Amino acid sequence: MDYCPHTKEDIARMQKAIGVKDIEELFADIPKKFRLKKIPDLPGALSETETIALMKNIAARNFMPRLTLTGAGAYAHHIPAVVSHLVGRTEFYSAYTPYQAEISQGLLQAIYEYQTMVANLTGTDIANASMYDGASAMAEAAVLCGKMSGRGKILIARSVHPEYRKVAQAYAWANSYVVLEIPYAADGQVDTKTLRKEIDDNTAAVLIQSPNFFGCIEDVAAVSEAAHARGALVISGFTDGTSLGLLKPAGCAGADFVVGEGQSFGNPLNYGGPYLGIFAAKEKYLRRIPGRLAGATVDKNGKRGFVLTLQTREQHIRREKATSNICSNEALCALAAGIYLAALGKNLRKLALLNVQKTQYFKEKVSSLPGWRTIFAAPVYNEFVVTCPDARQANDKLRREGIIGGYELQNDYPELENSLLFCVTELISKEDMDRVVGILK
Amino acid sequence: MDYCPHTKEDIARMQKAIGVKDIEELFADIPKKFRLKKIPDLPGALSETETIALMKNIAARNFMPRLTLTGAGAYAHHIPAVVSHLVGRTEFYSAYTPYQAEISQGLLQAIYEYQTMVANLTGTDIANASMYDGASAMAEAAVLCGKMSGRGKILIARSVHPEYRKVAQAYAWANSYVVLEIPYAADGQVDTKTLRKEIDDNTAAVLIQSPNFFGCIEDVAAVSEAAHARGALVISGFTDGTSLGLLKPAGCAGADFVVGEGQSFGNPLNYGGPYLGIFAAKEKYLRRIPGRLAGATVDKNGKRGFVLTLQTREQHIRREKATSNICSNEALCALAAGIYLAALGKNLRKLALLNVQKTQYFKEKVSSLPGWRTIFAAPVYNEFVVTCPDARQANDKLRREGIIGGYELQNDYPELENSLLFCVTELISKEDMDRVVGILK
Amino acid sequence: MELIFEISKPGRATTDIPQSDVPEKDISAIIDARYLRDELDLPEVAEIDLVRHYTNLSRRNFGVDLGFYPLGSCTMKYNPKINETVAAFPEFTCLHPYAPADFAQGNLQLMFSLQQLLKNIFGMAEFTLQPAAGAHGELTGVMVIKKYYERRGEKRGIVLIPDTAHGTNPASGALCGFETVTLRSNADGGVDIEHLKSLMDETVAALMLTNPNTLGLFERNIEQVAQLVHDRGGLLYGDGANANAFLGKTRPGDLGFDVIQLNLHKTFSTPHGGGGPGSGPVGVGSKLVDFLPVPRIVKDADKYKLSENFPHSIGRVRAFYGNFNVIVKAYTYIRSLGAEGLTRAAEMAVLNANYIKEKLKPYYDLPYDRVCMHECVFSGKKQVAESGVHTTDIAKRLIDFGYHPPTIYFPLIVPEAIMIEPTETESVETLDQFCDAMIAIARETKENPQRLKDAPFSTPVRRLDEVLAARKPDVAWKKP
Amino acid sequence: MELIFEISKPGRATTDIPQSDVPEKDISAIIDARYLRDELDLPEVAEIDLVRHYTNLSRRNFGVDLGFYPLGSCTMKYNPKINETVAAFPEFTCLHPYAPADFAQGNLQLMFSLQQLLKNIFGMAEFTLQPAAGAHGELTGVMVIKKYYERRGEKRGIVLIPDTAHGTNPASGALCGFETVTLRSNADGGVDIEHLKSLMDETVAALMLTNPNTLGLFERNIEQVAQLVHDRGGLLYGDGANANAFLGKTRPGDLGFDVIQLNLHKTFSTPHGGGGPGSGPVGVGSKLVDFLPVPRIVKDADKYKLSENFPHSIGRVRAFYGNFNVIVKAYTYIRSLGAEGLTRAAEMAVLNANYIKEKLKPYYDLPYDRVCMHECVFSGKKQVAESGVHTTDIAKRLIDFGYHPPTIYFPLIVPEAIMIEPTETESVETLDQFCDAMIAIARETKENPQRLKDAPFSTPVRRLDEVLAARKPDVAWKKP
Ligand SMILES: Cc1ncc(COP(=O)(O)O)c(C=O)c1O
Ligand SMILES: Cc1ncc(COP(=O)(O)O)c(C=O)c1O
Repeated sequence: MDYCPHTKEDIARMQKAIGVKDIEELFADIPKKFRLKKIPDLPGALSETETIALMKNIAARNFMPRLTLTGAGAYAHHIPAVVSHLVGRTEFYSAYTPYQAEISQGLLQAIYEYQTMVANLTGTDIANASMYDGASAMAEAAVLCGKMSGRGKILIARSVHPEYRKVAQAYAWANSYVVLEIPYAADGQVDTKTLRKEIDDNTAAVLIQSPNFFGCIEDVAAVSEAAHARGALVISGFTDGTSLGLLKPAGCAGADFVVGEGQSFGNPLNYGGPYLGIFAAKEKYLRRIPGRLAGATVDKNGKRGFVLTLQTREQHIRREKATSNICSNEALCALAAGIYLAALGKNLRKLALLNVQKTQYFKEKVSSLPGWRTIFAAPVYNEFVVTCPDARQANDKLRREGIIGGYELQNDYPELENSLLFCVTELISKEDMDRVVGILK
Repeated sequence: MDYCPHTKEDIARMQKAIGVKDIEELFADIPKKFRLKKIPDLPGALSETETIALMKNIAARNFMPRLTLTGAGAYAHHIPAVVSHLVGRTEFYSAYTPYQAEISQGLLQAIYEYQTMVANLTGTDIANASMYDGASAMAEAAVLCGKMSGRGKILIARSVHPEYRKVAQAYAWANSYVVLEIPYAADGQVDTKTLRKEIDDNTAAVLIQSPNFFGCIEDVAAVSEAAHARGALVISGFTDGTSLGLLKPAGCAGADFVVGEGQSFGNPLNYGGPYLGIFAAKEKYLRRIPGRLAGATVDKNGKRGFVLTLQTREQHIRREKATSNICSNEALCALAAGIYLAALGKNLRKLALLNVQKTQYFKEKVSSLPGWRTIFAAPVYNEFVVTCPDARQANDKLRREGIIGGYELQNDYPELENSLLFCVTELISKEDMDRVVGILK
Repeated sequence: MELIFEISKPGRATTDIPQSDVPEKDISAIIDARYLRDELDLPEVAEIDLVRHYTNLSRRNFGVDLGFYPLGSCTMKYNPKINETVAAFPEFTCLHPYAPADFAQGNLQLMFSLQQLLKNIFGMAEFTLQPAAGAHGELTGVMVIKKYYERRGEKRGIVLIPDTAHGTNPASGALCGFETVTLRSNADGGVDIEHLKSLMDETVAALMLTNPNTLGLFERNIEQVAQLVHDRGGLLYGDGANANAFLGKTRPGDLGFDVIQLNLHKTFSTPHGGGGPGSGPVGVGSKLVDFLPVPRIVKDADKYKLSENFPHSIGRVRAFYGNFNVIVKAYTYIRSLGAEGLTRAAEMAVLNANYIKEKLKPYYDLPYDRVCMHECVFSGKKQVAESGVHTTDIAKRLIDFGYHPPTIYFPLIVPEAIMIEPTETESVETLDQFCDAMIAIARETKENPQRLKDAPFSTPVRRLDEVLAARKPDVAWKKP
Repeated sequence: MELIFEISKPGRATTDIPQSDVPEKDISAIIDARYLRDELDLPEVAEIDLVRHYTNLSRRNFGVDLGFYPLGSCTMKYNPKINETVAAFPEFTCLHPYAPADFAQGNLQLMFSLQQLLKNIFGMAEFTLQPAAGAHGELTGVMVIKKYYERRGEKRGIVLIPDTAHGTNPASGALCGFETVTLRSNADGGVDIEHLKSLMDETVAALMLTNPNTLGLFERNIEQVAQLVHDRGGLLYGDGANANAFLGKTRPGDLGFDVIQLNLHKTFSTPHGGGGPGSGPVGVGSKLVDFLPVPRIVKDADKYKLSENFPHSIGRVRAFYGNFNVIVKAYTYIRSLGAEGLTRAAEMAVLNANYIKEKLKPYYDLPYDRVCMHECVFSGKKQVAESGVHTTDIAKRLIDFGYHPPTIYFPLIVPEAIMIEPTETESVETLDQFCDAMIAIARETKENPQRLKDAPFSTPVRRLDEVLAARKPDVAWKKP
């Protein structure tokens, strides 16, 4: 299969119009010695029927879990049917970035609405049109704080998602910033005592996550107070956006930047991507934040319309002075998130409550198994840590029943041996939980 | 869940505008004694999450076959990916019948194009916008022939799909026509000798199917000659439209009406429906054929446009004089068929050839099994009959391997004991066939 | 827009065909050349052009997902997307109708359960899901009636049809060999009881009644009507296309109907697909159960299977079991709403219709001024008299305001009829905006009638010449 | 159109939440009230209104499925629908990224295989699929370069960037702490070799070259360029956003590139989604393999697994493994086309661009008149001189002809640039019609320049005030 509509006659006619006898002539600029005869070792073309068969075969090598009890940055939530039906409108998905505003009002308005929802949800003033994912959003925020402040140190809570920390580390390294990890306290929250000690006048930003990687809700206000006292900025992350239906957003607790993963808002798990980097900030950073922004304006008749705005911030104008290089983002995931949030509306709160209730139920059940106990006292949203006699073995038991168990913490936290991070969303029924506890018994 | 956007305040405001205090007042015309308190024994409302869970559960009670070797009126063909993407455009599927032409040009043009493709494909001059399915299309054609001719007898080949015959029988009975079955000859085609004998001046129509239920290609020309000699009309059916990519269409062999099942053209198996009744005819029947017709015309500026036309034929104008009562048809299936045919274009011939080649391969393989033999000598398209030692047992073997085997003919044709009707389409690979033969060994 | 044939070019195709993996034989050795076709005249287009063609066609079409669609009698409610999602499960779409019953327990259970739900909702003894649309259900229902009398050895040749009935009703009667006799409506829009009395005798097989009727009015004398029909040995047939009006409020079975057909694609919210597929289940009272089409689904312990073993059945009205995929959507819909949801749907549908009726009454002639059910019928005769503007013109002008026009010129007993069915899924804001448009048009009728006659202005084509289309029919494109 | 907030009404919602099936506890007993939010300000809309809102929004947007979209540098080819179908398989969409490797063998095999295919197509030693877009790939690639020198203990602070480069190139350099120095182009549109010689020394870490560059021109002196860079110990970075031009014709690895990033969403035909998600795999030569991000997929017998065990890795640039669902589409695309199909794609892309170039040359200034690759760049300066009409005006006017405008004002070295990339999926008929429109506009420029300045006329809004938007930014709606 190929998708070129050219017939032999078309090609002949076009060659004539161009004045060449052979298409090869058009590639004459490629030095002969580098010209390829044929791509080596590439399988031959397939018809559509064959392609489908091939891909079904590959898909069949996956095993579809009966239950997924891992969250840890990616969440199995119900996606309202409207989302895929609307995101699937080809006018949306077959468009490029809306550079030409007049024929891109659909996307531009949808993004403007998304930005508004995100700002409201995170308790900030503004949000951009998206970043790649939660981790890179956090890393970019950290770099931005460094560039804005001229300070060279970044503090990051050890209770932040391990992969997010690694990404922040890489971005910081590339910009020669020093990254320091702040331990967690016994209750699972960031250790504010150590934090206070480590913040100094060279600290650009403090990075935390709430609920943090252990599921524990952080005291963002306390962290913010400590940071702001030394002129450092606060970047607060989240990984499951549905928590914002219930929890006080970091923007209302003093964070300067709220960044996070928007996958929970209507985007499928997709084995890790595409996801949605949420980036929100206080008004005063409007002209500094990375990524695209849709803005309202008027047309020549005074009618409301939308454009990409403040592109002067962007690399294609500032070039070497840019503080971010992001160009393509995750527009379609942002569209899905906007639709999701509009679909739930205030029911997002009910959803979040349901997540909490179910998680409490499971937490109690599982921690009453012999040898199992929760280790952190801080309140949690829909994830929690338990320590058990043998984490690997427990997960293996579940795996044999087709269940993805808890996230095993010991790789990232050697101090948390035999600890599992479980996640319970609205998709897990009481019956499911009882069965899981039965299996683990 | 319900889908009414009415808030309490809305309802209050509307009641006031209408001048009622309670919605119940609006139902006052229903005599009290018949008023229902609550629908009995109906399960309660479900949220979307719960509905999905329920329906997944029901779906999981089906078993997805690894291979389907039954055709018999419903065919597993590859459906090009474009079909569902385009048929899924909500402007198409959330519309009603295009009564208001100016805002329905999309569907009207698509149907006009479909009608043209069907007329070309069947070797006729005209086609309607669709009937319910192949069986009812054939039955309506038979009734129409009776009404047009004033004759009371309908001949139907025993080699026509048994269910199609039953439908024709029911429609004919309702109109007091006599139906006579014409047997098949030893080669699997209709027995033209008997046919010639039975056709008389009271015969309205002869109904055949080609390829017939046994997969055998009928000699439509011979049947037409015999029928026309006595002033009877010929209705020729088909069940797998892809055969038209290769076989001479009945319209080119003398049939007056070509009717059939269009499911093969881009419509999924769907456990038997919705399917697509194809109804095509010679030009002279234009004002008599049932169903809707899209026609070209011009707008007030002379620009080409499309409308539903010749609706005077239809029941909402002729009412009691109508020769058909069809109103809603299978528009979306017709749209799918149009897209399918446009997607394949001349490749429909290649597809048909591939079906023939594969079927020949399997036919030879399976009939060389000990005790297995084909019984009809007439050429076949993608279905054929084999007789074997124990048809039920053979199918059971396949069933245990997750394979839907051949259609067991003995229920409908007691004379064809232990005979199976197999179907092989492009979706069955050589490897599959070899495996099946291995299982049957 | 160009036709797909006009963008066709030899050598192009969207879908390619796999190479054969079996040894290829010469086709003429398999099939005699006289059975093979010569040319194959289909469009040849690349995928990009195919996709653009149909996508752009779709954009020239109006659906309920774009805006208000108050097409009377058609119940163009919004169809929830979850139904589409569920109906697309491969377990539902990929199974062959002749799959062994073990492979299809989910499907059979679903159909069986839907029949149960419909029985409860409508108070009938049994249902068949076989008919493919409302009219197909009518035909099936009338066949059942015919069979009933055949079995009883009674010769009854007449079916009574009210003058408000949908055209498919007389046609269905006619298609079963019945003579159809028109029953008049009274001044109230209900059955003229005296006329019914005069017509109803032992030659009448059935009265086909739509209730609420196509004026949107509930038959107040339904008890008497049923009595009159039954007293003379007749059967009462119910056209259930308007069932959306009374879900949870009353049941046809309780009202005395012996047979009803439903339009699942209206009442139970399966999208109409631009003209179909629909689904027209038929429900019957206990004395007619034996005559329902085969196969029927029977439950044996906790297994479901199909049975043809009903000797008095009318037989079949189509191949296989019905428009299964539509049935999946209807089932999903009913289960999501539950009893309260269905009742609320009927209530809001009726509330919406009465709201529109009250708001437009001052501007358009309302021939039957009583509480309506799910739809209301105006007449454009005031506008005709005032300025020669017809209902068509009003309808076409509404398009420019962004609405699909109501049903027009139906029912036939209302001159210049405008039949508005808002359905329950529309908000009061939408109704207000629509009424504003209707009122603006009423004003425009007086101030600028020509503008209405020239409408629509906002569509890809202007008003189309339907007379030309019928006079010189062009229903298939021919190469120039 | 109204905003979703403007149609919101308290009490409405599209999606309802199931009742709890576990005992409910008082929330304040679980989470301290100071952690709970007060209000939740989200739109409240019924499903019908939500669906209409977004459906109507979509209809105010132009996509490649509607028509020609020659947006230079963006490779807006038609994206086959089969890719969407495959990517929607639940096995691909429903798996958690931390699913045990046994559960994810299909996914891991697919990613591993895609890396193999890319290695063969581009002649690189290894690939990572982690980056989420082209610029993200650039960043990753530059990090790899930085790490390489760090490991070698070399201090090189400069990255050379041609003046034709895409803005993300210098930004990526800057974001890794490099100073970026601009390299001039010569009169031919290629690298100014003398300038390169003068800049290239031991302080230069890399030259970031786009080839073919953003003028659509292949770097004829690529061998010499590579030599110059490598001779001074530098690395040659390739921005592969334009890879569509040379598939099957040459390989960056053979040309001397040490690192390249690809834009799968361009070259390998995954739809761009109105701005993403994309996917920006990075390929490296053998000496850079160790620095690629983790995790990497390793094959162990016939099992695949993820490994973090690469101590010299730069670490991670995002969570998890990449935009997996985009990767599925690209893999499907490559497998459908095979080697010949990819080569034909490049050939037809180049043929199409040259065809447009030749047809429009008489009407628009062509600053570099040589054979182009997949795109051609005109300048609107003739039109500016003649009648004060700018490239923006030409672009806006094209909209009225039914086309998406080309990329404008880029590359920066061409004044009033008009950068046209037709891609291989467009037919000659489409190109002819587009050229006719461009020619008509060139004529209109002389005859009626004001019409261009007032364009577009056919859009839901007229020309928008971008200056106002930037001066008084309004990026989030506030309740009035
Ligand atoms: C009252 C009434 N009865 C019957 C029908 C016929 O239904 P269908 O179009 O599904 O055949 C309709 C449809 O318009 C109708 O409105
Ligand atoms: C030449 C070139 N390089 C890099 C990029 C950046 O790619 P992305 O938008 O995927 O980040 C682009 C995209 O426009 C480009 O055209």
